[in-house]
Amino acid sequence: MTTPLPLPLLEVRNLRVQFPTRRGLLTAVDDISLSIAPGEVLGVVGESGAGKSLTGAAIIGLLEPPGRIASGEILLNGRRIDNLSPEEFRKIRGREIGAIFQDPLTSLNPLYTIGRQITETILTHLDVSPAEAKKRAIDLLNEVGIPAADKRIDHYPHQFSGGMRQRVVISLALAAQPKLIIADEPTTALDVSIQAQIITLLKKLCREHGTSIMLVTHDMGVIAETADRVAVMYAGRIVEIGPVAEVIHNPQHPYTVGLMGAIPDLTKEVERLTQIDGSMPRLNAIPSGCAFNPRCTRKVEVGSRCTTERPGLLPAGKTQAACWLYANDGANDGANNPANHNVNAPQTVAV
Amino acid sequence: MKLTSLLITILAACAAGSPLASADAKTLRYATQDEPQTLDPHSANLAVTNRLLSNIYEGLVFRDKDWKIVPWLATSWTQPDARTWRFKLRPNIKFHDGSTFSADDVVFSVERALHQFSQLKVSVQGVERARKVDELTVDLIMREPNPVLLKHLVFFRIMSKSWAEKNKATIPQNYRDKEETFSSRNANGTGPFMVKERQADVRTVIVENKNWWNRNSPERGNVTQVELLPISSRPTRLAALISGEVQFVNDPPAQDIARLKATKNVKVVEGLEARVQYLVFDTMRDELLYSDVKGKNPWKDLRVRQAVAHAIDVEAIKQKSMRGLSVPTGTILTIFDQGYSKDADTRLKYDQGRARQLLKEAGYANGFSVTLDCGNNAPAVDICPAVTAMLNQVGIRVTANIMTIPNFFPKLQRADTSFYLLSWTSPTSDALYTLQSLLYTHSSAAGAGGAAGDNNYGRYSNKELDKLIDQFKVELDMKKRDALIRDALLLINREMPIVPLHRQIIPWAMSAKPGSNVTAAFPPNGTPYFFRFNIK
Amino acid sequence: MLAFIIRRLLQSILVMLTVGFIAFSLFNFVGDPVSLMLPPEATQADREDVRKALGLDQPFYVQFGTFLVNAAQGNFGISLRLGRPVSQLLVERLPATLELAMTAAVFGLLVGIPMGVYTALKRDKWTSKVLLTGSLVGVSLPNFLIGIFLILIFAVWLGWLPSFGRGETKMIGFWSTGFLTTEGLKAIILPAITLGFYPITLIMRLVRAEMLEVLRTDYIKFARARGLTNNAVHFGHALKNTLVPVITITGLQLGAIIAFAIITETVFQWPGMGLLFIQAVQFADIPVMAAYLCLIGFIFVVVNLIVDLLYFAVDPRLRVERSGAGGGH
Amino acid sequence: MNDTFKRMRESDLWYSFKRHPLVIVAAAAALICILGALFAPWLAPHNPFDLKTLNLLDAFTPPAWTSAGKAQFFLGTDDQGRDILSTIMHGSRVSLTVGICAVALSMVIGITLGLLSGYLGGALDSFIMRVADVQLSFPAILIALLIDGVARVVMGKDGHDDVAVYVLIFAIAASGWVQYARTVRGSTLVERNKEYVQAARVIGRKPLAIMFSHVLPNVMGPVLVLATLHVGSAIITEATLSFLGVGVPPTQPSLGTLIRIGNDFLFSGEWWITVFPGVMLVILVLSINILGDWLRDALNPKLR
Repeated sequence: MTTPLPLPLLEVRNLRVQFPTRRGLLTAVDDISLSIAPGEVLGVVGESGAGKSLTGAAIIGLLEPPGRIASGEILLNGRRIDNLSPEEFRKIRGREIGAIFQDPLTSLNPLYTIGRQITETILTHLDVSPAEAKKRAIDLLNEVGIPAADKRIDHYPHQFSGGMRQRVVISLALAAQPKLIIADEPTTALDVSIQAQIITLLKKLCREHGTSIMLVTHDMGVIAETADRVAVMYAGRIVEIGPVAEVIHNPQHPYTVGLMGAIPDLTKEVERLTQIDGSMPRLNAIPSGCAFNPRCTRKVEVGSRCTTERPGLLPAGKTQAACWLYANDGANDGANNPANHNVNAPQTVAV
Repeated sequence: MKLTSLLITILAACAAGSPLASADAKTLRYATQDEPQTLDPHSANLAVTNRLLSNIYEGLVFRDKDWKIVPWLATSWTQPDARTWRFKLRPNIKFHDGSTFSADDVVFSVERALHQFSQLKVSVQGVERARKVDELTVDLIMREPNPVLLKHLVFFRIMSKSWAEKNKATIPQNYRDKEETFSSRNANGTGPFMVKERQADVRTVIVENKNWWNRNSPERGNVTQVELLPISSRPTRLAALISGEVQFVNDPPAQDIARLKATKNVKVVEGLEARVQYLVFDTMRDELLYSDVKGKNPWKDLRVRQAVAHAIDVEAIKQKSMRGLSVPTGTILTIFDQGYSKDADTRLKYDQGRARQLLKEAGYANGFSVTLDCGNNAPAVDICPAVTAMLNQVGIRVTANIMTIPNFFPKLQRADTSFYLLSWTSPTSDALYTLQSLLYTHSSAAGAGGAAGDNNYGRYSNKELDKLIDQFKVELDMKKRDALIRDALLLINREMPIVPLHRQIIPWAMSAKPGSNVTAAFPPNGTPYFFRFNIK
Repeated sequence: MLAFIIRRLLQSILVMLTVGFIAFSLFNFVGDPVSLMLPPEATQADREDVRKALGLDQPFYVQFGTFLVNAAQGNFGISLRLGRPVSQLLVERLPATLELAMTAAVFGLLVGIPMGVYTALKRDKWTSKVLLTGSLVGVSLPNFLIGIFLILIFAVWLGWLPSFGRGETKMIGFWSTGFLTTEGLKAIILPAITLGFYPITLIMRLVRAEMLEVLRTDYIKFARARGLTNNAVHFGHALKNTLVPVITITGLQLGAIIAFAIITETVFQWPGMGLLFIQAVQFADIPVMAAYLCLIGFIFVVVNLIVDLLYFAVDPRLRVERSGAGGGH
Repeated sequence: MNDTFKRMRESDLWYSFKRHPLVIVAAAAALICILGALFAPWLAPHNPFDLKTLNLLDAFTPPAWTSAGKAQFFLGTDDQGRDILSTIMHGSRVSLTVGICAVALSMVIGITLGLLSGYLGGALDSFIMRVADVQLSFPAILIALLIDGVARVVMGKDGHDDVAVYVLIFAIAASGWVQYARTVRGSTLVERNKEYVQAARVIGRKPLAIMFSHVLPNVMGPVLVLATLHVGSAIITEATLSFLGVGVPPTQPSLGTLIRIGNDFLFSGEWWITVFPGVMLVILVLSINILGDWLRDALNPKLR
């Protein structure tokens, strides 16, 4: 606590995203809290359906109806944005929070040149002339490594390869110089050989621009390479959050342990990859208590509490994990302790 | 760019094009159910065709407003001997194409009207040939005397010989086989109107003939152009009248008369039309067509024909199908016709029991099936199903076959029918035309000058009736003549080759809107003579 | 691009050959042309003469060839009903039908597209639901009923618009147009609405479906994520992508519109080809039926070609792939 | 597995059905119409086609609830004294028969051709698909008109009247098979290369028959939707043809014929002659269309 606390760029408090369906209300994101510091890269991992993409969509205000934010707050630079009017939120999108989606092949409108799509974004947010916007667009394309950008600017998306297109997408996301980029599986659809290039590019650009990234992926390899911290999601909840190296090499939550065990690590000699039995519960059948408890191999160590009481994030090693294993004597309060909202802030971890 | 110039063109044209008609041009738009079919003056003897052509072609004589025969293209006539009529022609008459009317044209037109393809042989009833005496004198040589020749000549239409020759239209269009000739699409008469535009099925436009010889007639009205628009759909036709798009409808459906009378800016002129609706049996064939009776023809049995007459409730038809606009009748002649006889105007009583009884006696206790052919024109289209139902009720299993006019008439003309419903009006207002056309033994012999049985599609043949007709045809004493006609009518009533139903009243409906207020008199033949129309 | 057009042209020719074959079959297998042309009294010798004169003694392919040559020159023989050359009749009637069909199509687009866009963008609003259900009613209302009711309301009750015919027409060459007179313009309104009713509902539903599809795409999501305004997203991005398939279907619909004109023309006594055709069917006037068939086929082929070219203009993917330029890196 | 999936889907359908009141109303309306039409000879108060029972003096009786109405003619009578309610019931019978038979025939033709086309491929496939393309350019109504016109020429008017209904069914069916063929063909192409087909071939069984039993369940959904909507449009096509006077003969009037007859009395105040058959037609087609529309949405996984 020696240095003054930098204000987190993004702060998510007790976010809950729900879908009304005919079988009742489904909670896809359940009471999660996290924050991202300026310039920081936060990785969010989890299986598909864990709620990570929805978290991203909620932050950028693009939850598809009937999905909606049921409770919680989202703060950007200390200003609450989840309750903004659609028009105000629109002004934030692109300008303060950018986004990159999974598939570069489908992220670009096939009927317009990429130049038009970039300048359009610039002109929407920045008060510049069209000529200036075009110049910026060419600069951006140069910056993301597109050769002969001044010519390519008039090409249509289908004239670019997949990797090139993702570069275009990145340039689009950065076009209005946002402070935060939500990158939702930005490399999943790409060739393995290109994935690394893109990740490197993304990281480099963000460092240069001082942009924070929320990197949503199921690929631990990408996280390991890119993220500063990582949040592991399971069934709509964050089960563990902490510095990336810690989470990877010294995971605390049994789920994270299982997840990491499933990743081949070339640097270590491991006899065999472990695998977690069973699968993530469906949203309408989330068990009470800890959502992971039916699959958890260490449930017996805790006892019935795992099935009755939901664990909050508890300090565990150098990370925080939502697991009763880390409840100290008086840690019963973990579940209801509002204090753990700030325990996951990076600075406290650093303490 | 192109679009703009197009728009400008359109706007300019709109601005320039709207006020067309000069102040005194009076256009009468006239909607009627059926297409006039042809412009050939001698081709088809159909009411719809005659209605149009009477305004374009003229004859030697005509009828005035009071229906009296008056000189027309002929100024006077004499009968030098029993077989000859001599006509003095009106000088300085021009055809529409500018050629001068002369005796040659009359001679030519007589020949043409007598041609085998002509359906208007009856318009020169009894004439054997015509002979030119000088440029303006013509003799009609009679094969037999015709005391009412003038009445026939009223609708004998004269066309230009030179024009016909030039355009290879010297013989009438063969209407039955749907032939198409120059004269079926073009016309060149001497009448008050000439054809300006003819689009079959779409419109026929006739405009006033500025050189018409009779322009100073006190009867002349002010119509300068008539657009004839065939609108087959009854509601559409009526809608057009009510909305003021057309000013004249000559065949408003009976059910709409009441409403039309109550409609503002529309008036109804009720004439008494000399048109009789009647049923005809095929009495020729030995085996009935379109029937389940094999090997014989029930219609040949008088009792069966009488059964039909007994089965028809003509009062119900009057009340429902005709909405009161008909006069039930027991004879084919009307009170307008020379020779009409009250004694013959009797109907067999409506009596289903009697009808069944007669059928039983004739050996058709279980009835038989037959097809009734009808046109789809009003009011036949309403009467046909009604008659069908009534006959079914006494056991004759009639099926109605309602056809469009261009299919219906050729079918009749081929005598390809067992039983049909038709209407008839005598343009001559004389018994001869009617009886001879409808009931005289049919003869297809060409050039015999006979209109014998021209419209006798049931092919009824009765020597006794033929004899009576032959007799009164040449009887010059009108009293004796009427007596002969009466005998013939009574014979027909006894023999019942046809069943007359009623005389229909089909009024004209026309605009009464100021500015397009039409006034016209309703002649007994229901033909609109447009030169007598006024629009104010 | 040239290759593409040539391929399309070849396809079109194939279609026209097929249609021509059907029309030819109509002539030859359905009605014996000889008996159609001669009066019943004709002798056997007459028949043989006509047969020879018509070339009916020739082998099948020669006859077909002759028919095609004649058809290509617009010679379809004489109408059995009206006794006039069919081609002449069609040329007279063609402008009326085309003007009506075009007006209806334009009307359908002008009303259908905005309604489709509206119902897609405001899919949960009650107005959208009303419009959607209303469009079902529109599809369920037979064309002739609509015409009858329109006549009743606008011609008879209100007396605003004519109930039949084309009003006054002007000739521009062989083309008679009703667009140049106020009367003509007024006369086309009711028939065009009647005829446009079905296209409106169809285009509206089509646009809605396509638009919803497009709105689900990633590039729309991405466009939103870039903070573009709703207008830019909806009308700049979504609409243009929506219209690409809409163009095709609308083009194809033009054929349907021309065919449905048969009904509209009957109700409104509109002097077009449809009225001619329906009468031809009633009177078994084979030459008119065959010629109409060929003409509709021809119009379809032309419209298809135009649609393809439009597609080309709208969708850059086609343009470039076909010309072989560009391509991926 | 397949079975449970099916059951779930069915239950989904049922659930969706229950949630749409409009659809329930439409289903009820369609059911009533169909039952009324099916049992018309027993349910209808009169037999309007027994000419022996008609009385012209009953003609133009207005509906029963008006002052001039008669109790035995609930919806009034037409120009020939026929009971409108009865003519409507019999008329819907004709309309529905033509509509359903035409669609059934269409389906048989379309499914067979689609299967053959997809399975055999090659020249046959391209031939069938080209024909389909050409035919698609000719709207149903035009094809039906053409077939009807040809039938008139071939049979003459009198012969034609007897078989008019069959001609009509065939005409409408012939104009509607393309969509079924395309749907089935697509599905067949997918199935063709699956292992069980190859296996069937190896063990000498008829792959076509096996495929058919596999393809059919896959396309049942879309085909059902097509068929439902097609019934609606087939009924309209029939009504239109009859209205134009080239459909069924007036001796067995369909709804279209009734409307055409009534149309003549539109201005004379006897509105019931045309309005009731018209309303009936719209209700029938509308309820079928609502059902078809709902079915399409309900079976479309994208919209759920």
